[in-house]
Amino acid sequence: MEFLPWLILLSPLASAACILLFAHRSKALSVTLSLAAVLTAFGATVALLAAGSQTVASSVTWINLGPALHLTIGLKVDALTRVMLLVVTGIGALVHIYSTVYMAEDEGKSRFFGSLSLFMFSMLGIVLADSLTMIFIFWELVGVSSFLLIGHWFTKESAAKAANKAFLTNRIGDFGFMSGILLVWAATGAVGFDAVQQNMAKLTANPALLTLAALCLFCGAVGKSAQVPLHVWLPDAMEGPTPVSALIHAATMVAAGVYMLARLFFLFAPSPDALTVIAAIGVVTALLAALMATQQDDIKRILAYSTLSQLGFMVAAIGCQAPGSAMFHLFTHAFFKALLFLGAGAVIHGLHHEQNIWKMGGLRKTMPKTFLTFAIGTLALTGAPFLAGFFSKDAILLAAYNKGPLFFFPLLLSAVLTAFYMTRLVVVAFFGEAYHPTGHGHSKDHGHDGPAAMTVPLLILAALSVIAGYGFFAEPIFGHDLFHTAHSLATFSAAGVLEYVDAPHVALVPMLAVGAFVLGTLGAWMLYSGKAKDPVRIPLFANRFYIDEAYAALIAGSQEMLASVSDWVDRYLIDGVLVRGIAGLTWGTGYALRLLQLGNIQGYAFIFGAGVVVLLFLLNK
Amino acid sequence: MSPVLFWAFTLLMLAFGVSVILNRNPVASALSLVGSFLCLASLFVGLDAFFIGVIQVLVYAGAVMVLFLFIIMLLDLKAEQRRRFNPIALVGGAAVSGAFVAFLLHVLKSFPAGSRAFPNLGVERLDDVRLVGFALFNHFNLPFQTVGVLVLVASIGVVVLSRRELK
Amino acid sequence: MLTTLLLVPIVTAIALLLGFGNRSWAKASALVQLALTLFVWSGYDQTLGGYQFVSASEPLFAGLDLRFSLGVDGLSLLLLLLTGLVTVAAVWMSPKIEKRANLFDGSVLLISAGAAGAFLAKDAFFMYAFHELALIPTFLLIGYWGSGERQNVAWKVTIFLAVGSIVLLAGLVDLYLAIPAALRSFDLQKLQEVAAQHLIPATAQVRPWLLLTAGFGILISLFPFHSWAAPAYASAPTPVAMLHSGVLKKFGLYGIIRLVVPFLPEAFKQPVWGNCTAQDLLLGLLLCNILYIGLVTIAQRKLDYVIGYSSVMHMGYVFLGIASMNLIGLSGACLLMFSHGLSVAALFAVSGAIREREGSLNFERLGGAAKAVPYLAICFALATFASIGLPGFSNFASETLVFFGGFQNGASTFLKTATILALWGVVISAVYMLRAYKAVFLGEKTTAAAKWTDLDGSARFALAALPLALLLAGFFPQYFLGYLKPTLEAALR
Amino acid sequence: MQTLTLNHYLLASGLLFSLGFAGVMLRRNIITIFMCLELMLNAANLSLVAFSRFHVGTDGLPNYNAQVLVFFIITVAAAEVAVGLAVIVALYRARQTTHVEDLQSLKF
Amino acid sequence: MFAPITLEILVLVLGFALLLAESFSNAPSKRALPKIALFVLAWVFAFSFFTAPAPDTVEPGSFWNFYSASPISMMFKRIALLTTMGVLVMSLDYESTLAKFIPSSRPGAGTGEFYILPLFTCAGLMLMASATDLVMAFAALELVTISFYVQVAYMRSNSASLEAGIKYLILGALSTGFFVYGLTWVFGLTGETHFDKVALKLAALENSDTAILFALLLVLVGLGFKVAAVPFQSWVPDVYQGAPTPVTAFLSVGSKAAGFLLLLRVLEPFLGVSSIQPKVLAVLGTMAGATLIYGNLAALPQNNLKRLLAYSSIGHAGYLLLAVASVGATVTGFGAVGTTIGFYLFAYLLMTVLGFLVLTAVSTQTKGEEIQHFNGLSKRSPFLAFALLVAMSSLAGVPLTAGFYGKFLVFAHAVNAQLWVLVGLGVVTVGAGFYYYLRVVAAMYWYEPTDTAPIHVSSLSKAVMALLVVCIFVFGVNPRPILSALQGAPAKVAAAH
Repeated sequence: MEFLPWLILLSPLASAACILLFAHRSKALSVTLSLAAVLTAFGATVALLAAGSQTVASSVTWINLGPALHLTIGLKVDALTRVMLLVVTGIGALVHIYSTVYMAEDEGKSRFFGSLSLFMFSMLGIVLADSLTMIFIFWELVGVSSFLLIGHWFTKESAAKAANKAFLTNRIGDFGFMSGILLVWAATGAVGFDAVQQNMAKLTANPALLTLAALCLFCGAVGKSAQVPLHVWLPDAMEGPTPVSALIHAATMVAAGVYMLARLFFLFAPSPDALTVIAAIGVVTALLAALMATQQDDIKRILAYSTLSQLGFMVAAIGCQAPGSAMFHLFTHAFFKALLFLGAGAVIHGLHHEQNIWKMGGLRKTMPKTFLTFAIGTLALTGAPFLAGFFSKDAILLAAYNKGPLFFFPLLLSAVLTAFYMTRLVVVAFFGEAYHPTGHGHSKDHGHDGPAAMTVPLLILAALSVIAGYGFFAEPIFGHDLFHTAHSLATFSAAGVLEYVDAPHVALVPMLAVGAFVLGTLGAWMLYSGKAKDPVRIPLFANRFYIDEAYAALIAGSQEMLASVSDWVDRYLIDGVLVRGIAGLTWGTGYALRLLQLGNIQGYAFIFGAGVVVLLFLLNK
Repeated sequence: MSPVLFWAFTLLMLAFGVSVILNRNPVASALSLVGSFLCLASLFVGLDAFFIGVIQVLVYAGAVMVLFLFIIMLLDLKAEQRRRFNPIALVGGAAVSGAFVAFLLHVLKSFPAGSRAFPNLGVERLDDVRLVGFALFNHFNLPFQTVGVLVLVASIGVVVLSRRELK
Repeated sequence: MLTTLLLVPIVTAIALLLGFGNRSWAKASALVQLALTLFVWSGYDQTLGGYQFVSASEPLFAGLDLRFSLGVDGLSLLLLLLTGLVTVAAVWMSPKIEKRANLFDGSVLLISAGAAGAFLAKDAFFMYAFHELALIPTFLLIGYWGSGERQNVAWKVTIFLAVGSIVLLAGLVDLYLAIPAALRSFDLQKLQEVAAQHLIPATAQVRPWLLLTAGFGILISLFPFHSWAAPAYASAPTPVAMLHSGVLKKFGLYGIIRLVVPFLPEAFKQPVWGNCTAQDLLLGLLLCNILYIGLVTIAQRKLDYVIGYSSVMHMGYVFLGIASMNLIGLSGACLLMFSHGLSVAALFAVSGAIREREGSLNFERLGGAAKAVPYLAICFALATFASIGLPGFSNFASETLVFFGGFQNGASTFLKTATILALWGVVISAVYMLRAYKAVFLGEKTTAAAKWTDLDGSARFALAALPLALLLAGFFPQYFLGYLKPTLEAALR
Repeated sequence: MQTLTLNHYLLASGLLFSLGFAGVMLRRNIITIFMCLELMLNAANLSLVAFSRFHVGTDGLPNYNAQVLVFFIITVAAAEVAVGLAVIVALYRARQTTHVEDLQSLKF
Repeated sequence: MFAPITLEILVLVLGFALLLAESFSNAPSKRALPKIALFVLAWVFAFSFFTAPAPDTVEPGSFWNFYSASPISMMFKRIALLTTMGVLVMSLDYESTLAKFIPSSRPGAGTGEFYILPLFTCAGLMLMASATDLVMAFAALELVTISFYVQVAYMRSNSASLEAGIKYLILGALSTGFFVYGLTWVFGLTGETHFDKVALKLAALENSDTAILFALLLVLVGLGFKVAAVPFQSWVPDVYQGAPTPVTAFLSVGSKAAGFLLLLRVLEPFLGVSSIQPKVLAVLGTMAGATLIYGNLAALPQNNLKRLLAYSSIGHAGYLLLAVASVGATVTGFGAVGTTIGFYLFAYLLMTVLGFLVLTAVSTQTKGEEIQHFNGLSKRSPFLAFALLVAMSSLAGVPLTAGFYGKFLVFAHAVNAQLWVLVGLGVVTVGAGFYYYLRVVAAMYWYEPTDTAPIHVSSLSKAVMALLVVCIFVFGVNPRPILSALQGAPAKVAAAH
């Protein structure tokens, strides 16, 4: 039993190491290794699921400095872990398979699969982690693998930039995360989840410190899950190959923030202020991202903003004391968003790297399988009744409703917009006439469905997008308790124990949700059906509220300016005035002193005599 | 020694000293120097150091002065022509010398033994040459030998430095 | 054993300087040095701890316990390993020398020998003395084979370090004299025992503390004594930059842990200026190292300067570990010395290789090199990741320890604040290192870069050993910490 | 006039010494400078003899150690003058000058 | 076992013998003279390790009243002997230059005394090292001084040499005047000339502090001149530059060494007077600081190596004075100040002689003493360059060379005496020192030579250089032999604090 988690964790690492050290010259070998690793992990996950729902834990020492500090690399498998494990290995396996085709011609294929394995290792590490330090370790590592994968086509300036941006933005979040870990450790003396939970009394005794620590930890999630204000990296991350976007920037890595919040919910729960901030950030992200999505033309970017928006939902759910709902949405979202990205990848692949939806059109006919699956994914995302997204989004809206109208209505609006922009995408790209640069006729090769290795994953994911929301499918995976919490709110009892209470079920909420779906879908259909170019132009949304520009200005104005000032200070004040000044003063003194040496005997005699007199004076002072 | 004689010889000695400095002609300076040294020898005699006084006359007035004059003549040195004192050097030199004298006065003033008169000698007649000789050749033998070597070195030096090229 | 270890590079260097042999001698010497180091490492009994392989001469001064004595404990062993690894890489990564190659190789070996001697010495005096063995070779190497304003830089670094050493010497003597006369000794082992008795009154600790910190600080490029470092590394020939920044600079930190920490612990709590304690002073300076130098690094537009300044910046973290004055922080500091040494050496190795190919390290002239020189790119990437503290590399483990050290029970508010601010430095270092990496290896390929040839032959192994060692230590830090712990516990006793 | 004290002699000697010293600083002719140096040495001799007379020993004799020293000083001074004048002769042969301001080629 | 004074007698006899041999021989070359001298001096040096100690009781009239055979004296005698040998070796290399400036019909004529005079100087230095009496000190000092006058001005058709000679002569005589006047006062205050008796009398004197200080200062002037302490240093650069190079080396080492030993001997009685001790130390400290600054900083802009070494010699006097100024502090564990000074000077001997040997060899061939004449020396003559590199490193105080131990001990004493201002100045001047010493190294190793012909050096010089290099390193690691030779028995000077 205990070896299974280790097998899950280490098989991708072994694959990555082998590819880096030995196999990087052979593409086929690299692919095989990587695929074998991810399938092993998936198999082990299934085996773990089959083995029952008890908690499995095991650890090895990483750093042991006696009583002062003992850090372990420990694995813990509980209900929450199982959900994530299945999502990560399952979708991971599908994306691996899909990538064998998608990346077939790429010269950096070995590197790609190596990085993918590294990512699997890091992501699984987050999932399996049993302590703050360990989660942080893998937190950083997913950042690296994400960096490598976004920058896969590194000769493209934009890809290289996007990779750096993603990494740095995450680093800012990680700064907060690490600060939070330090605060928690300083207060409780522990970093293991269980140990911290046992010592929570020490933290709750100081509410201000608790809130500070919680918010610091939340920063990590803000970075990784691309919440406002650190959301800017995710759209740019679409520079990476599409399978990467599907796996990392839609289904798994970006969800890690939510997973972490859920995992550490015991730490957030006692701090209502922290929860409110979290909910607010989630709501703002959901709404802003949805607004931005409505005006994007790049198929992947639309999906990216959609991801942002959905992550906002999940974070908001945490803030609304519904971690179960957040996880539930994470679970369903992983399937349909992966599906959408892979579908978009199929489109891009079929259209020879065309990503502008206005240059697509009519794909419904040329790529039927892709269209079908994409449509299912869209419906699931937009919250069409009886598909996966409907159930999970409903749970979140319910939690927000209970939190207050300030949280509920923006989320509802976001739901409307979700339906709106997704329908816009489908209508423009898949319906209507095929785009031709000259305005008429069909291009010779206007898309086709990919080979089986591409379509089969799509079909599997489409099926999952339909059924993932139903209890018969989700409950065995979640386990009864966790699945149950999806429809409940968490409170912190007087005894200091986390409890889940069933949320008062308001019938209005699902009705409003359906209404939102209908409103958004119909609105978009009517607005965009048959249009060859965008009838609406809202520069504010199209330009993402100018946040990137503001950041660029901010960085130029603060960091770059500070850097130049520091450089100037270092060059001219410290090195120039201080160092060279002292050196010059010394040299100058020497130069002046040698002038005493006039070469004249009488002068020397005078110096001699004056010296005698001065010394006499000093002696008689 | 009677104070009168002391003051007379002292003032004369200092006057000759000033003359050494002020004379432009080296010959005159040299002769003034002899004068000064003769007065000095008298002061030595006044201090019951007869032998040293005699030596002073013999060595300085007799030998050293001749040497000086000889060289001056040999090199045919003229008086300094229009070579006035450099005013800066004058002021500086005077200031330094003046300060030195001032310090000296300060020292003398606070020197308790200085205001005492000379004690009387315990003997009637000083067998001064014998006593000096005894000290020199007996007790001070080693330094004396050393000074002998010194004189040898000096004579080698003089020979080396002033010999003419061997044609 | 240790004498042999020390003599191998010295004798080889002398042979080279006298005109015998060629570079393969230097390579052989470096390998033997590393092999002997590993042999000593394997022979060191970790369970026993303390100094082992000790050899000592008679006292060199009558009435003074000053001996030529060698010995290793866990800390020196780790740094010796660092020296061995970096020396091998440095010799192999040395550029092709046209003129007077033997002088070059001999001087490089002397630098390595100086560092090894400093870490091997079990006597404070010789620890100090061996460090300066590197001074003149560095002067010659930078001045003759350097790049850029090589002569100015050679002057600057030499005089800076000479002044630092002499301040250090004054501090050393002051510390020595602060010990009660009967117990005075230069023997580090005996000093350790003396220090444990805490015989120096708290107020008397401040002056030696200041002198030693300033002296070592100059050698370590502690703010504001840092201005020699970046230009020196930028101008120095590759192996010099590697050895100097990777190994030699660690001497100062090593010295602080050997002398300041055990002897002057009270000084950290003593006021030096108004209410400002020595610890506060050190924290202020190291924050300048981290944040201010970090910003300066961001402004650099040349690869060698970026690496050079980054090396200055990272010293701040080691100081932070030391300033926390607890086992966690010090363990982190020691491990970071090792990690930073390896990573910065690897960075300089690659940047030197690029300079050899391009002749310039200006960002404007570089770009997209990863296609042409993937091996160098990977090594540089690994070293970059290590240097910005990514998990898996031991830099991360050490920095984590340093941060935890800053938050341990009893840490002052300023220490905690400083730790958080230092944490921000991690972001800064990512900014400039990734920018540098992108500027050189990613993006559009420049025409020049397209013609470069990748590293090949045995140099690949020599270079790869550095990041691999980092990974090893990153995955299994406990193995190394086990060696360090007895030493540090003794220092903190 | 009061009785003569040690200070009288010391003052005379000191003044002579200062005179010589001033001469060294002021005169430009090397030969004259030498004369001034002789003045200084002789000033010291005067003090010595005075001290010799002042420190009468238990045997009632002046302290002859000082007079021996004076004897040495006179010898040394003579030797110095001899060597000095030899150098001056050599200098005059080489440079036709005995003035110090002509000797300024070595400086700074 | 020999009576210690045998050493001086042997040296003097050697001098006389060679003098006679020189006058009666018709050999055109005088090169045999220094070789014989070297051979004999080497034996004398060896004998110096087999001398009998001083008798316990000293009879009146015995030379032991003037003469000390303490370990430190013996060590300084050896320093004098070694320096002389080094100078003789240098003189051999210098012959061609020397002959050029001595007008004569035959080559080599007139050079004989150049090899013989150092022997008398050496005897003077050895006597000075043993002097325990003011009169003796004066006689030996003047023997040394007068022989130096002759040697400095030896190249009598070289105007620089003559100019240096005149300057040295006049200023030297001036300092002698002050010294003698000071001796007068010391005698006047105490009625004694032996240092020990002077010490006893001085300690018993009352109300005479001003006069004691006056006397001390006048003596200090004379000795300060010898050791090149500011403000009595002004002769040093000019004389060093103008004098024949071997003489410069001799002045730099021998004169300074004997001067410092005498300085310690003279100071001892005065420091015994507790009421003036702080003032004396303060003045010594001031002189040390001024000397450090002047010597080291004024050396920075020098381009002539000989002149540079002259300033450096002033600088080293500063470090030594720093040690002297620290004698007031209590026991340190670093040995006495006298030991420190002895070791420092021994190290200084090694490195300075080595430096001047190379300078002589190079300047004879390149016809110049500027630093630029050393450009690319490492290519022309790697061995010479390496030797000079070692000498310069040692002078700069790089560890593991003998010069470093000297600095280490000096700083140790200064720190112990809490002379922080001076330590601070020391830090600055060490930095400056690195600059100007390494300028020579930079010239040799960084720059290209204008002429690539190798520099010819006699095998004797080469052997001596190699020996000196080895010694610098050996004593740089293990100073024990020198230190124990200096400390051999509880030396009196060693107890100067």
